[in-house]
Amino acid sequence: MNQAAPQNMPSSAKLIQLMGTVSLVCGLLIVSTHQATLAPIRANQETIMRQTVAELLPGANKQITYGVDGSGNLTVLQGVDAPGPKLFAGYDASGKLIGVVLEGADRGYADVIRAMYSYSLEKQAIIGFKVTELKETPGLGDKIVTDPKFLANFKELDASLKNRIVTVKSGTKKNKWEIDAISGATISSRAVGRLIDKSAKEMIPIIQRNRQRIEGGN
Amino acid sequence: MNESSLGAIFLDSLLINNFVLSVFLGICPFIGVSNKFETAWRMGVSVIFVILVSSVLAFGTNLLLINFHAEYLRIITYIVIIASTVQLVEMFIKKTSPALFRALGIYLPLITTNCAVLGVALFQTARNYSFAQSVVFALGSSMGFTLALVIMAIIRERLELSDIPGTAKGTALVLMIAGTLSLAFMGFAGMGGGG
Amino acid sequence: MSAPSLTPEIVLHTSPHLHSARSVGVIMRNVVYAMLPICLYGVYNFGISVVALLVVSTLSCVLTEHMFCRAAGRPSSIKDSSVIITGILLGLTLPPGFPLWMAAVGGFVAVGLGKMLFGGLGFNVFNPALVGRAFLQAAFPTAITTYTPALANGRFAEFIPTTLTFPFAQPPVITEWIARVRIDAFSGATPLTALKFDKIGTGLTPLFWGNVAGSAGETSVILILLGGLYLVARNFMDWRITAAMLLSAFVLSGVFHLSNPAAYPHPLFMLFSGGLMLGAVFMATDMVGSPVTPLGVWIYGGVMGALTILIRLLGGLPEGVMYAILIGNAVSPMIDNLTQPRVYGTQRKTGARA
Amino acid sequence: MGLLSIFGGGKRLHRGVHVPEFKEQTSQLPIRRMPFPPSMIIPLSQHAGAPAVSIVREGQEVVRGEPIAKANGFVSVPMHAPATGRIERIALAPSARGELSPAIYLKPWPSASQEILYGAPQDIEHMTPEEIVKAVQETGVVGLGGAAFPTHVKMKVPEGKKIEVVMVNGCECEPYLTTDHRVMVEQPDEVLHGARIAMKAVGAQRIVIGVEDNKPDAIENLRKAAVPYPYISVEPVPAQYPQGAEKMLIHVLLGREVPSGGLPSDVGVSVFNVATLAQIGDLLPRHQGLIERVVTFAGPALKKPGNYMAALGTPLRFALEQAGCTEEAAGVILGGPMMGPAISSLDVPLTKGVTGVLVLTQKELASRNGDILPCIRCGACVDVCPLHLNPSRMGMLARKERYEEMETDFHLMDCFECGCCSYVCPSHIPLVQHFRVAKQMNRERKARERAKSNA
Amino acid sequence: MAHAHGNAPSPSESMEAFLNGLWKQNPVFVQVLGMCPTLAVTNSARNAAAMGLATIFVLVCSNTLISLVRKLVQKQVRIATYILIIATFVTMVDYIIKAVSVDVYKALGPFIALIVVNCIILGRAEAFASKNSVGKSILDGLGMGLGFAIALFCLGGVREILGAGTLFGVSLFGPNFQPWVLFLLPSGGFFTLAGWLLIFTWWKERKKRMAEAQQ
Repeated sequence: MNQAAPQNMPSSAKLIQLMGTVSLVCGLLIVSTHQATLAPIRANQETIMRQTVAELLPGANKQITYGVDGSGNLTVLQGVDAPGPKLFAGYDASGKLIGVVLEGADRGYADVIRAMYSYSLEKQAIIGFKVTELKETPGLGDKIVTDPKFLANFKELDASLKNRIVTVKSGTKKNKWEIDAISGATISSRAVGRLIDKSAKEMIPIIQRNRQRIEGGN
Repeated sequence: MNESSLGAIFLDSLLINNFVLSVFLGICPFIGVSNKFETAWRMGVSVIFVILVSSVLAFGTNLLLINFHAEYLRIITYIVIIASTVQLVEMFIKKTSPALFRALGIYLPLITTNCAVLGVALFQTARNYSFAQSVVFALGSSMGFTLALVIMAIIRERLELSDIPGTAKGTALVLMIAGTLSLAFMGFAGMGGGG
Repeated sequence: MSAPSLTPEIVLHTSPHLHSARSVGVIMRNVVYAMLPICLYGVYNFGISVVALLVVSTLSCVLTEHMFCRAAGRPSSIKDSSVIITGILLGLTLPPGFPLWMAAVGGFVAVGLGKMLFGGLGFNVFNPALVGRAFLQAAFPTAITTYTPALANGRFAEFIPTTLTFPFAQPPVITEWIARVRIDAFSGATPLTALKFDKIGTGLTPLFWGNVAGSAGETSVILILLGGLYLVARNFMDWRITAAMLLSAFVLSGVFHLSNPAAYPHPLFMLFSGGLMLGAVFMATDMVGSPVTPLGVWIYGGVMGALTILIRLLGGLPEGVMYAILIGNAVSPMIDNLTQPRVYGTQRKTGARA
Repeated sequence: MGLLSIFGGGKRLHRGVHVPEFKEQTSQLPIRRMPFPPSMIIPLSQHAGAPAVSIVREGQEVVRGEPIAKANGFVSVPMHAPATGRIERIALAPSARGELSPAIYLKPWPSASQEILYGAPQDIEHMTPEEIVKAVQETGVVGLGGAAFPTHVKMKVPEGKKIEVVMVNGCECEPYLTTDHRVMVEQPDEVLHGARIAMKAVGAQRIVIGVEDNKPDAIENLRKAAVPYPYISVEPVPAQYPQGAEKMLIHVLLGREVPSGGLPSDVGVSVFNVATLAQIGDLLPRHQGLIERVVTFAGPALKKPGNYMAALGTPLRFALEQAGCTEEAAGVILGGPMMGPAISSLDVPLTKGVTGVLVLTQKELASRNGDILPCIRCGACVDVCPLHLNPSRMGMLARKERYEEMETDFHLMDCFECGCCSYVCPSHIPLVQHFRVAKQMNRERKARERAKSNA
Repeated sequence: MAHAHGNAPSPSESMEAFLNGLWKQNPVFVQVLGMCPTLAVTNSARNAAAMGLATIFVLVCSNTLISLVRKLVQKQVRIATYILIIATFVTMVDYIIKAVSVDVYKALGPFIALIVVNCIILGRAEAFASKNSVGKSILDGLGMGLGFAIALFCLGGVREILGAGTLFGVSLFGPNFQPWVLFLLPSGGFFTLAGWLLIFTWWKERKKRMAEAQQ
């Protein structure tokens, strides 16, 4: 590079300086936005979670979120954005445990279906169910969200774990641990059965083991 | 961690949730570069290459970001990574295979604004894919992009010999064909899934 | 005796001066004839609803083509009868009680989107009838999977309730109606659905004759085969595509069956059930959407047969023929380009650039 | 495409079409002589190559068989007087293609005999190949199968090539035509003699005669005549159009493929038409010139169809009167219906390349007059194309005037316009015509480019 | 052209810069740019509107900032700077949406982040903001952004009305309406956009024909 650089050719230092300034401004903007929105975002997520839990456990006005670690021990969590499996325990005004809300996921027709369901320790049954994430075919697979007949399955679904929770063909439900499928949305209905079965098998023993702690609310 | 098997991820990103036909990523090059098979094929190959490299880089970067609790810089770092990957790939190809470089021509720099590349990086992060899963996902989705692009290019070459009504010529017809292809690809839904 | 004076405009044609009798109109009309027995059987099987369905789908297709031609300011092309085939095929692939207004929509989409926007006969990429059906499948997934029993009581006296649904309204639920008219324990499922979701098999004999639930015209294997044989005998159909498609479907489902007879049905069941036979004989062989090269047609059929089985056995849907053929149509230009025959006396294939 | 064709095997043409033959009208009728017309027109260009140069003047009297024009170079042949009479004038005359070309007008003496008086015997047994080639040129014989390519040029083996086989083409696959058929039935010895002369000229070791199996009498007669010659074999081949195309015949009989743009000599073969060889076998020993040939007159509009030995130069109008042309005639075709050109004037003469004259009625012509529809990609044309071309795609390219692509990517120049694709096309697309136009356009474009680069 | 007038553009010129994007050079219907978000997030009017607003925000902000620094930025690092600036605003809008509504955030998913590679934004930065005054750049951003948003709304509206029988979640035809599910699916996005393009072309052709007929 012996030749004199053309006049309009700025030095590298100047370029770096410019880029540095721009990056600085950009970084400032991003960080300040991030800081400003941190609280509302967390609040939003918590509100949604609270609403969902309240919906699945009617009458629950106090909630505790537990995190579950690898060996099945519980820790009380403050926020909802910690990774790993979680339990949401709901208590009535008198502090009595109504039930526990659990999460499950399994592959449906188009993509993974995520859902939450509530478990009553007393009844050893599932007493509520809500889909939280769904990309199934509108008008067909998404009936698992809206179909009242399907949702009626979860008023009291036996989860004593003596029998596998399973989805059966539409109109042939005979036992309390069976889920009556929606005709025309068999795959999505089955995914629901599987996601509950899988999650229940994993989490309910943990709940039972820690029953006293959960009931005590600490 | 995401539990999906590698095979399911590959099938899903290649056919079921094809980037172009069902996720709507990379539509601009899909419409713009699909009028000749030759160019479409070259574009496709370069995209596969760039997506693979940038996916690997993005995976590493994301680990760093999480480590430093700087997730808010994700978008900005990813786009920088992609822009530099394209540059690097361009230089690399220029050095190692000038013939390929000439063949790819202007398509390489164009890839920077191909949202499929950024899409792969963002999706793999959002879905918590492991390294192997990320690579398979990048491979599947970029091949899916190329597949759609090449099919469309050959159909369009054929349509050059047809008497398309004037009103339908151009983008509208491409979109119509894409819509029909998307309908046809719906047949793959549910494959590799719960069954 | 003197030689006549010749009128120049007649003689100025160039060679060849002979022409085979096989013209587009003749081919298309004969395909319609070959489909008539299937239509009649559909009517016998499911009653007057099928008459209405076929009439509406065909009329809708014909009117759409006529309209588009008028709008483009060129002579109507309905004379070549190809649009009638589209209409009948569309009707045959729909459930017997499919709401008529939806069938009309299907006809419009089939011909408008699947054919006329590409420039009409010969230029379309996809089989128009299947474009229409795929559209309907995606638009009205419930209606198109609502099947009614074959040989129901009083099928010639009343329409299936869903048939006469008011335009743009939802079809009524017909569970009770089915309970009233059924003559055997009908579960509302086609043999394929019954197998996929409930693991209930159906015997090969009823499938062969066709008195099972299913789309209006795809149930009778024997009539479809006879129609195909007629067309093959008269050289109006490319038997190679049908053969390749059925063969690959048979072999692939056979491999599945042998690997796990409990999970996967007998290959003959796969051939006889659903729309595979109708698709392989009347839709996959649609000349416009298939390759022209001798090797290409075999690959094309093979791809479609394999895809059908893969979608049926591994995918989320009970039936995959429609999607398999549409994908076949989409890749057919590619197959065509890849299988150009070697030109006599050269090492190079046509289409290959120097 | 029949079911059996996938099993291949056997000597047969797998492509091509089964055209109705219509040969029964004339195939059993012996060759008859046609009387001299009151006036004859002998075009100087009846063959491929440079036109002959007239060596007579107006008013000169000539004897039947006497040379009246000399060859202009090697790829050219002389002309001989078809009848004894007087040269009226040397002027332009209409030709079958429609344009005017120079011709000699000859008025035969009213009492002229059809006996040939001109010529002298020559000893061909002791001729060298070069001498044979020269002698053949002097007879003025050209390919009588329709191509009218000077036969002596074919007999001259190109530098560096070696010919092993003389192939005799007795297929005559065009419908209606029975010229070659009658020649083989009636003149088997002349055919074999000509073939042996050709074999000697090109230095081949054997002779293969290919005859379509719909002419059993021809095969029988040829076989009988070939008994003394162990190196001659008569091979029946299944009747299929265009079996008579030389590339096809070579492929079916010898399993060799003539390279694209090449000649049969590239695979060691020389191909001659039976009628050509019969003329050589007949004329060469007597050193005479070609002045007449067998022409099939056929078609539903003729009352006296048949094979006529007609003097070259006989105007078509006179010939048709002789054959009993009726008022129903709606089109006249020179040659076969698949490749022959239709003519618009009856004032053109019979020339060396005319194998037949077809007079068709409205009914036959109507069969191909359907509406032209878009290609429905049925693939029939691809299935029948004997050269494995893709007429469907080329037709579509031609519609969009992408002629150059047709040549560079789809081997347009290999097409020999047999007409199979047009024959089977259910959409009535005039494919062959498209290809002719495309070839012409490409030729013109190349000429323009050459002119430009030279300028 | 802008420099001739200095930094204070005449009202008519500003208006033109604004209307240009809205109609004559509509990014979606005329320039066929930014197809990915156009198709991906328009299965409901609400999502379409949210995406439109987000894009307007990013477009206006980035146009403003880029126009401000246009004289400082050297040619060599031009694109890099622009991308940095755009990515910044996209990150901001990402967090803001997350803070405002989780539902919308979930529905739009990664497509908010993908605004970065929306060619409209980089295109305007390069073609307009880097050459024009701040005022005009803001107007241009607003016009283009609105044009984009309107196009999104045209698609989202049609898709929601046909696909669900509702608009912004409000039922339009009563419970008996048969929704055309197809329009909520990806293929419906392709078909709807193709339909709009067909209508536009047809209308333009008609106008041309009528103008020719008048002459």
